[in-house]
Amino acid sequence: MLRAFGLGAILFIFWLLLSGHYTPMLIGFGLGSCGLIVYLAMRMDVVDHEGVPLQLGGRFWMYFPWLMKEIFIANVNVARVILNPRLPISPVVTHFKASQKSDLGKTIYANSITLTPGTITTNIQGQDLEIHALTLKDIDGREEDEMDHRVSWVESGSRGNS
Amino acid sequence: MIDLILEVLSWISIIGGIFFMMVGTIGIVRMPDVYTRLHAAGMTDTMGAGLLLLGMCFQAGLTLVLVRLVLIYAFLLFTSPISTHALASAALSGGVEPYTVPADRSGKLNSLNGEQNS
Amino acid sequence: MDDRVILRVGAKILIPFILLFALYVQFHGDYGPGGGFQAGVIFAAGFVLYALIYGLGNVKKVLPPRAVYVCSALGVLLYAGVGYVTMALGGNFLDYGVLAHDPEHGQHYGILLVELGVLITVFGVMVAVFYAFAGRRRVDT
Amino acid sequence: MFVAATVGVLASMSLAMTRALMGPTVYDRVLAVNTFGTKTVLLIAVLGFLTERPEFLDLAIVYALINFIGTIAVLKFFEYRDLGWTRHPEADAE
Repeated sequence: MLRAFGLGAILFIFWLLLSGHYTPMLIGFGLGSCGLIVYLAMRMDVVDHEGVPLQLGGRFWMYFPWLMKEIFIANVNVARVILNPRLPISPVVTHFKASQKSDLGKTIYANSITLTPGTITTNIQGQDLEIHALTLKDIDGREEDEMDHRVSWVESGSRGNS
Repeated sequence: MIDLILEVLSWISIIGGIFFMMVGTIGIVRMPDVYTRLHAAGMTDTMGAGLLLLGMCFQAGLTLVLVRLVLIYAFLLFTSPISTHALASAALSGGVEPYTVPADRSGKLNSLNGEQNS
Repeated sequence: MDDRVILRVGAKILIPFILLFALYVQFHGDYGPGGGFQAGVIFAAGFVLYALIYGLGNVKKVLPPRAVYVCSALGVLLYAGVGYVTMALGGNFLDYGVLAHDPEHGQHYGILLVELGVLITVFGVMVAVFYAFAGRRRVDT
Repeated sequence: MFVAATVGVLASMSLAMTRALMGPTVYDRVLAVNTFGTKTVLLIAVLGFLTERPEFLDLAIVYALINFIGTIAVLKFFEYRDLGWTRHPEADAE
């Protein structure tokens, strides 16, 4: 129930940000729309700890800047590989262990891996992530371990210990 | 003065965005198979779009236009890994074999990667 | 595809925002590009995404086919109904000015109701088309 | 400045188009079309600034949305040959 109110509040803030016209009628429509959508979302059964991850609190936003920094570094590396006339790639498929317990945590970890160019999550089986990497250097494991610990922290508030 | 700085920053961002976007697209054309092309495509989604939209943010100033630009980027950041993952796993289950470096070249390449590491 | 963790979690977070964006497009037709038709398509797109990830059986539980057919008819009825009400009040078909004492307000309400009709019909027809396509038995080629 | 950005985006769109035409597998084409769609989103945004009509940004959001759902739909179709497939067929019983 708390999550339904949370979703409604988030949606209403989203509406106010998009709208830009703050007449009583439009705000009323906004409230009505949010109510309708919360009802539909509850019928769809998407209002749970995965669909409305309020339990993460602000931790995700503390993780986000670090992720952007990693994305930047990885982008520069991949750009250098692409612009190299010899195209020095050595693609490999490998496996990582995820230390997150919930599906939400694993999704954040897998998406973070995919967002940093050079590594792509191709499959998730339980705690096992199948990764396709562009060069061997991309999977030397240091960044991934760091990322795994940070995502575990986002998920539960304590650093994972795998 | 502030206007000038914002103008210069926006120029730099937009040029950087177009650079990364072009490099990513060149990668899509150059790479040998679909999985390696996905790495290049990810570049255009994260850095290319990000810097280009950041440049437009500097032009927009603190208005609702800025909010929309941020929303577009948030949406791209959210959906790009999902569709990349869907594409990669669909290609795997569709039976597309990942490209591996031919044996006579791999020794040289491994040493090259070793050089970059050090 | 609901066994795919990433797709399932991603769709769960995304769908409410897609639906809200559709209604934003609907109600801000006066101020920017938008209106009933586009809003109907985006609203239906939210349900199509749900159907793609969770399967046709689940989306039919949320939105039974009967409700979809009712929607596609109801929108047209609303549209035509506004037209006939304006005629009954002494104007032309869809002459919104007669809907309220102040013609400007009347136009406002009239357009809102007509656009709502367009939204409901377009949404209903889009989802019905999707149900018809996705409900076909699997073709093995 | 936005003219230069438009030209840059258009140039990279045409490069992505060559990959869509070359293939060779269907997944390469889907990938190229997906990238093409992302660039279209940016093109719409840049054109909005060029013509000083920021309402275009709403269209860009819509395009990004349709691009994502379209990619997922095409992939699901090629993987299962059936848009309404689920792992749990008993849910299909009406």
